[in-house]
Amino acid sequence: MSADHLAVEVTGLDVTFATDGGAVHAVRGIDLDVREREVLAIVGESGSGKTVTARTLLGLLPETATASGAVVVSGTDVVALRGERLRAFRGSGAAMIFQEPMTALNPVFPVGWQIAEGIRSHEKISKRAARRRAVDMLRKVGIPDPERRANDYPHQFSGGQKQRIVIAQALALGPRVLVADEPTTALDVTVQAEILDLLRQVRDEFGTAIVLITHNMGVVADLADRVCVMYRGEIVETAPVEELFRAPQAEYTRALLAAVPRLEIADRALRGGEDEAPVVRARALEIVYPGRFGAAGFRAVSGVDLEIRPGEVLGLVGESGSGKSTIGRAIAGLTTVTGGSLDVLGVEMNGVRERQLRPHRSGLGFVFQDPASSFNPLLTVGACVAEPLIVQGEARTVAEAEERVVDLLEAVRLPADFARRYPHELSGGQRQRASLARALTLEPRLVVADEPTSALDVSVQATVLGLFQDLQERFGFACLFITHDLAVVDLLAHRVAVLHGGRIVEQGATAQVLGAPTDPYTRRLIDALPVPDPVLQAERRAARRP
Amino acid sequence: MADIALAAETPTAPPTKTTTRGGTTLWRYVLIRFLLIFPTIFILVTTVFLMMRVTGDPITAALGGQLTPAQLAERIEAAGYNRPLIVQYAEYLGGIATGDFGTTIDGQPVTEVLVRYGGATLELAIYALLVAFAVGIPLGMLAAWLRDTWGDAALRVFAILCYATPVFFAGLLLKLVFSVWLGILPSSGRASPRAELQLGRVEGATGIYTIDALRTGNPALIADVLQHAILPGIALGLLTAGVFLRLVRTNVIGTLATPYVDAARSRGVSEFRLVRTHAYRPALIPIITVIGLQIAMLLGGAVLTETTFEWMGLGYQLSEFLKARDFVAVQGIVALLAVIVALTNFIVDIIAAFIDPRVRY
Amino acid sequence: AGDPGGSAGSGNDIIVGTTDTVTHLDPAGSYDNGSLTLQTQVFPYLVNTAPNSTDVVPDLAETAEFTGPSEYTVTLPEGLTWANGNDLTSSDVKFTFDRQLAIADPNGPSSLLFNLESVEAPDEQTVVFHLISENDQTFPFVLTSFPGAIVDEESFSADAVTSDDDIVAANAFGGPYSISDYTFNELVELVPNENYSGLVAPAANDSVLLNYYAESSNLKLAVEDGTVDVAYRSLSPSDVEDLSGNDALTVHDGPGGEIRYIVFNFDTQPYGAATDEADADAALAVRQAVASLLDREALSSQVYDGTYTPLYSYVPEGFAGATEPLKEMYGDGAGGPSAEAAAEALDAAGVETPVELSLQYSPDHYGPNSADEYALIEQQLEADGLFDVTLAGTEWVQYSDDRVADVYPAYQLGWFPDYSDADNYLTPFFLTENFLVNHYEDAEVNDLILQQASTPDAAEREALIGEIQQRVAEDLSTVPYLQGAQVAVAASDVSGVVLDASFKLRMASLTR
Amino acid sequence: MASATILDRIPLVRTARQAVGLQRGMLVAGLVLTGAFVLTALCAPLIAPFGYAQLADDAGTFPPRTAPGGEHIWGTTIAGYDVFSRVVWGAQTALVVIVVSVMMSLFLGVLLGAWSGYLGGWVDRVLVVVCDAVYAFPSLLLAIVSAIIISGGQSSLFGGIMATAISITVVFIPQYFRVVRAETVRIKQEAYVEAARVVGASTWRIMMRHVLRNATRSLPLIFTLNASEAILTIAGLGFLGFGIEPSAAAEWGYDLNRAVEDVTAGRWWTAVFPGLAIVLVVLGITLVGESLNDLADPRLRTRRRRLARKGSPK
Ligand SMILES: Nc1ncnc2c1ncn2[C@@H]1O[C@H](COP(=O)(O)OP(=O)(O)OP(=O)(O)O)[C@@H](O)[C@H]1O
Ligand SMILES: Nc1ncnc2c1ncn2[C@@H]1O[C@H](COP(=O)(O)OP(=O)(O)OP(=O)(O)O)[C@@H](O)[C@H]1O
Ligand SMILES: [Mg+2]
Ligand SMILES: [Mg+2]
Repeated sequence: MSADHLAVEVTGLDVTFATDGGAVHAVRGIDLDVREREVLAIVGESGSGKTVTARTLLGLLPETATASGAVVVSGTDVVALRGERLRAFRGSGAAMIFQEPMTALNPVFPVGWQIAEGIRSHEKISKRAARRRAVDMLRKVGIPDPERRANDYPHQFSGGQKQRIVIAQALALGPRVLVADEPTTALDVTVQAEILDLLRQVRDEFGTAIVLITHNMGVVADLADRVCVMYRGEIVETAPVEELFRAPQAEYTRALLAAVPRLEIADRALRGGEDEAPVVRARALEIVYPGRFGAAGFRAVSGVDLEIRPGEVLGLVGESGSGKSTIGRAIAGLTTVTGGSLDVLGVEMNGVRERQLRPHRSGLGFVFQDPASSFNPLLTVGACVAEPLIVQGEARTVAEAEERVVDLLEAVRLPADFARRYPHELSGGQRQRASLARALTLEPRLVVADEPTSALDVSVQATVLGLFQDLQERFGFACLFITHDLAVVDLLAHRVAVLHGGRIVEQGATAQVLGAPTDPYTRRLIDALPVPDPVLQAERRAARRP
Repeated sequence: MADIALAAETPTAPPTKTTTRGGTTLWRYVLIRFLLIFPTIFILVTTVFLMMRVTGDPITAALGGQLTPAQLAERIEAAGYNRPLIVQYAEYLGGIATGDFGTTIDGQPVTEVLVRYGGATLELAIYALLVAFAVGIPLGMLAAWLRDTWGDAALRVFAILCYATPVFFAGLLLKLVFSVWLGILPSSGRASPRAELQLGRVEGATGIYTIDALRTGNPALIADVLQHAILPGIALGLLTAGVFLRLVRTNVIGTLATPYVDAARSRGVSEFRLVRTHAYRPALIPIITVIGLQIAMLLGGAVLTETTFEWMGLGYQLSEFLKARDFVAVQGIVALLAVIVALTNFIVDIIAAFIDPRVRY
Repeated sequence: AGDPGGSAGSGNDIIVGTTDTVTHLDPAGSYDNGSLTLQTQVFPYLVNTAPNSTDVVPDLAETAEFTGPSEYTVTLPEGLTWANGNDLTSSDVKFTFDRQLAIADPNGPSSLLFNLESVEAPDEQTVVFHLISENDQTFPFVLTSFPGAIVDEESFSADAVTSDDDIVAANAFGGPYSISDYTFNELVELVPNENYSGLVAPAANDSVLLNYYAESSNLKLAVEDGTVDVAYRSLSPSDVEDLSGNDALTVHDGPGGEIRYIVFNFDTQPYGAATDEADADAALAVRQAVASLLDREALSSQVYDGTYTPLYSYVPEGFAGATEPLKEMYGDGAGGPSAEAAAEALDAAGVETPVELSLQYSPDHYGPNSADEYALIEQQLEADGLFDVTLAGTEWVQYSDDRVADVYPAYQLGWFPDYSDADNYLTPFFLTENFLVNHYEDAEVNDLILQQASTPDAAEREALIGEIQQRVAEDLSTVPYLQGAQVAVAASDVSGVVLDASFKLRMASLTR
Repeated sequence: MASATILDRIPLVRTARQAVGLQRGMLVAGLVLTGAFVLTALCAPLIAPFGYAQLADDAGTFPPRTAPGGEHIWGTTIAGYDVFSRVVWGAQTALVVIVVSVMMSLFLGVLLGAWSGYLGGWVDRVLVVVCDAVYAFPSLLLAIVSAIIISGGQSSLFGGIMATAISITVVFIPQYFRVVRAETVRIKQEAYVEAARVVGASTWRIMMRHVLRNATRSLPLIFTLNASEAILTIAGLGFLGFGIEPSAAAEWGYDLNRAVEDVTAGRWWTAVFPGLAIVLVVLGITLVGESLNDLADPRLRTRRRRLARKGSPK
């Protein structure tokens, strides 16, 4: 293959960061190439060097980094590039799309201006012409009414639209290579599907080579032509996408693929116990957040009917902002119920007072999304786990509760001496396990878990989910499991409720809801979910297209 | 002021969820923000009123010992200070609402004092702000640009020195150098005696000498007025300049670290432009907010500056009234300051709202 | 500052800078030097002390003399007018004094007219003052001072203090100058009043600009850089010292009437009449000890750089009848301090040492040097272990309140004369009814004071004054220690600066 | 490792260890200046050759207005005080005022702030408006007015210092209030506080164990910034003549006030030394405060450092 068909050619790239704690060797002598019109996906666990590699392609490394090797992008060696020539290269040689579209746009300038600015940094054209090009670009990425919207500020667009604008910004300069660092991680699945389509379209229409960084194997399966697996700064495997999924060579790749949850639609409906009183029963539940200064409040949840029986895991899914957390928090008494009825462990939550609630707290556990922030940084893990005991009067001091704490830590498979560590001295997965231990301290009958694994890597997520499943079976608590990942629900839940715009659109046994959805929204949600299998995903995509 | 700096040094949070709720528009925000002025003024005025009265009635405070008890009683009676405090308070509030701030011990209406000396203070504050802007903002950007180099360190120490040097000490040193040693600038006053006489005779004088002098069109007069403004303007301005420098620096550095600056960089926008445009404008928002609070500091500094340079403004009068224990006058001036501070903060918030498209209530 | 618009008077315009302040332009509403300085320039006085003399001579008047033991008659020349054209006649004079007595403003000088019973204006040119006590030798002096400024009956209110703006608007001036521009306590422009005729020669300059400063250091810089031509009252001692080395400037000295003294409250001082251990002898011994311990030379040179001089009497040097009784009676007998003398006095009265003395001063009323002055006094009193002084400063407003309420056992005061006669240093202080309210009373002293005031014969009166000083020095109602000087600093090309015992700077004679 | 962790948990030590390069240089410079100030204040009786109000020694009365050199290394003032001694004693006054005022406002402000922020509601809103209003007010004026009211014009040592300290307290309370309240409101929404609420911890327990300790982490910083402001305020009060009298204690602002006429007469030493003392102390304390601020804010911490933290996920 001749070099001019290669959009990117990386040989022996090595990146080291100088820090007080010694050198951090982030990327260790990797080789990589991307052809024109090709989507190369780079996958790997967090910290494996994906972002560093991507940034090297644009010469965006901080001053403390030293890069060696050759990085030829669009015929230019980037590593040696400095100053004005580097600036001229950025944008026209290669462009970048960032993970969080909302932070990648300057909040105080109109989007049209921001696109035009890039154009004017590279070409000597009039403001007006640049703006015309910007508007064109906005139209191409599917922003409706672009003439008018070009004058709007970033915050006036939805998340998906913002990502489109960011893509338009990158494309406006006609780069031969587009580097996309987790371009859809911050987006809902349905929006993600749209963006992936847009990227595919870009590749086809403009012939751009795309370097796609992601940890979502579904996305890989959907878009990539070839895949490059990174592990601790090295590339362990590069293969065309079908091949990789069919026959992963490297051990790490195999482990990674195995950890990816898949939608298999197993029937795990809970048998028996129909006659037992439900631990949670919501009737026409309504939650309104008060508005400021007499402005109308915001109705986050309306008319929700819901039941969780003892020992049952109810998966609550829905897009961002649909009200999932709100319901979970209401059950835990953290958000005030403003209408309807919500009965939790026999306590009516509508109009309940904290004092009445307190004695019933021991029946309830809560697992938070972000394990890092749910621990008081000043207390040891042991003290945190023991806190429920002390609060409920079952122990007076942390020392007194020690035995129980050790038991609990063992239950979540953490060594006993972790009790004396501080939260920041644990890894993310370990912290989430400690958080589970804390939720289980009082052997609650009900656990509310709000996206407990979304902050974790897939492989870590797999371990935590496995553990969760074990514990649930062992302790038999009922659970409201909130997630946006349908595959995770599929793995755990007995029943599923789908939330959309604060209302439950569909509810039923997991297999039934995921296997044969009746509601169009549920169907859309399932369709939009890319499956981590390129062949299957290609079929689904074909089917989705009208 | 420490806290001002802090508040503004808190990162400009990247715009998170921005929902335009319930049709809340900018105008609604303006209205709500406007209504908020009143409680602020009310509280300040009340605080001052109570503080001034805990010690007793203003007449005794000012004239006790100079008048016989009978004369005192008579004057207290005449001024109505023997009535219940709550009645006096209500009357005072009513007065303020109608623009009546009371009368000084020697019978001048406070409003007259305010009108007479307000212009001078305003003029000084404007000069100081000009100096602060001219010095603080470019140097702040420069420091951000030079971040973590010796140049940056030097600029930061300069900023702290500006803030650490009491206005009166700075004033003293400036006078020493420019008036005593070099003899090139006047040491006190707002104009030389003759010029002041001429300015007083300008038709419809505003009391703001620069304007009055410009209206006469007499270059010698304008030069005289400007010369007198230089040292006080610098002394007071540097104080604020230090704060601005720090603020601009931290905020520009803060915004330089945001992904959107990186994103712009990835599009090939030049480094200079990154600082000048992308980082500066968002950084300006917290700075503008702080300017509102700076007004308070500026007015406090004005008391010292005006005393040091005999700048016959409100700050100077205020310290005189304080020395004479003329609490009615103090109360009046302070109430006016409260109004000014509240109004500036209002205006500043509104400006910030216009600059920052995200600020909406 | 070489700007055409502003620098010191060009041609024959004189700029005078001062740190004084005016309280009221109206003579009925002010009793302070700042106001007097301005009033002297713009209002006429019937009589005045002639430049460089302490003799009272007719000013506006043609003649002025006692026409009976309690009758003082003044005749005015014909055809006098105010600057605004109104006629200036005897009825204006009668109006002036009647209104002073009627208004009796607490901040006004009407108390000086205590001996005036009534004023009569038999014809346009004649005024007869009827006095209460006979042969009042001080009355002519009173006419030269605060209440003596004659005002225009058509422009002033008969029963209230007239506002400055009204006076200026009415152009109701009759002195050597009238005011053409008036910004209260900031800037006043004086232009010669063509209708004036009197003791002072017509203005030698074209105009005088009075510029008010708050800080003496600023005034000092202004006179130094030529912004003002004359700095009059009050430069700080160190400023004066510094300026005296400047060739472009001339420092003018004149006799100073200002004195500083410590007042003892006879009731509350140690062993005072109202204390638990009341003992008149011991109390006197304490006062004597203080008088012996004060090192006036040190105070003068250390704190005031010699601009204040040691004072050993009640009547300061330069006034007819002044003696120095305290010099020999206390201390080392030659004006210096003496710890032995003090110890002896205390010992003799059986007073235990150290004596605890609480001493008060005002940090703001007599200039910033007061703090230093009293720090030094504290040190002098404590140096030999005879006293244990508790020093405290209290701001003037509070101070003037507390002092008459027996709050302070011993405290600082200063005095500036109302007119240049020795009586002004005795009557206010040592009569049984005095303004000190320090419970000092001595019938003999009281009588002697009344007697001297009505003794027409100069030599006889001086002897009486000497005796009073001696008597009070024995009782030590107060301990005087410093006497001030009058200082004006002027550009060397300015002439006509006259500082005399009238304590008035006559601006009409200033010229370049 | 364990000792490093414990050390790392002490605020100043941790930050000093974190700092690198110029930032460390500025922090160290600040600490040195501040340390020198505190030492001078504490050891004033040992350092100062004379008392603050001493005008004479065995050799006789001090000559006033002498230039630096000889017995009086920094010269003497108009009144004959030894400039060096007064500057040294002035450190003591400044320190006392700072400690008293900052402690009082810290105590009151933190309590009010945490209480108001955590409980919210009506009282909170009123307190916020009141504090904002007071905060927006020129602090020097507030201090003057309070000083007048508190001292009633008297100037005893205790009265003078207390009046100054209390008036500064009045000015500072809103600052602590604001900061602590803001932190409390933020922390109230942190997951770990919710975690405590979920297990049924009482309000008191949450406040004490979870909120207050975390909310006060930025206090050392405000403390330093306020300390420097306190110095400037005392100096301002002293300069305007509302402060402490010379015979009661040495105070830099007052000395500067008295030095005004010296400066115009070319006697620089009476003004320059106390003035520099103010500037250096404020500079030192502010340097410490700013460095703390920078180090607490990952965006401001020197870049090298920022990467280093990410770089070792071991
Ligand atoms: N500026 C930096 N300074 C020091 N170390 C860095 C820096 N940036 C990245 N690293 C280190 O380099 C390694 C690779 O980081 P990189 O950001 O490329 O990971 P990643 O694969 O993108 O992970 P993620 O999936 O979490 O985004 C990590 O160990 C990281 O800590
Ligand atoms: N405290 C609040 N005040 C006002 N509105 C709120 C508040 N908290 C959440 N909301 C709004 O209520 C809606 C539901 O929020 P919720 O947090 O329940 O969403 P979610 O389904 O958990 O979303 P995500 O997947 O992003 O966590 C959103 O539109 C959100 O903006
Ligand atoms: Mg990454
Ligand atoms: Mg949520």
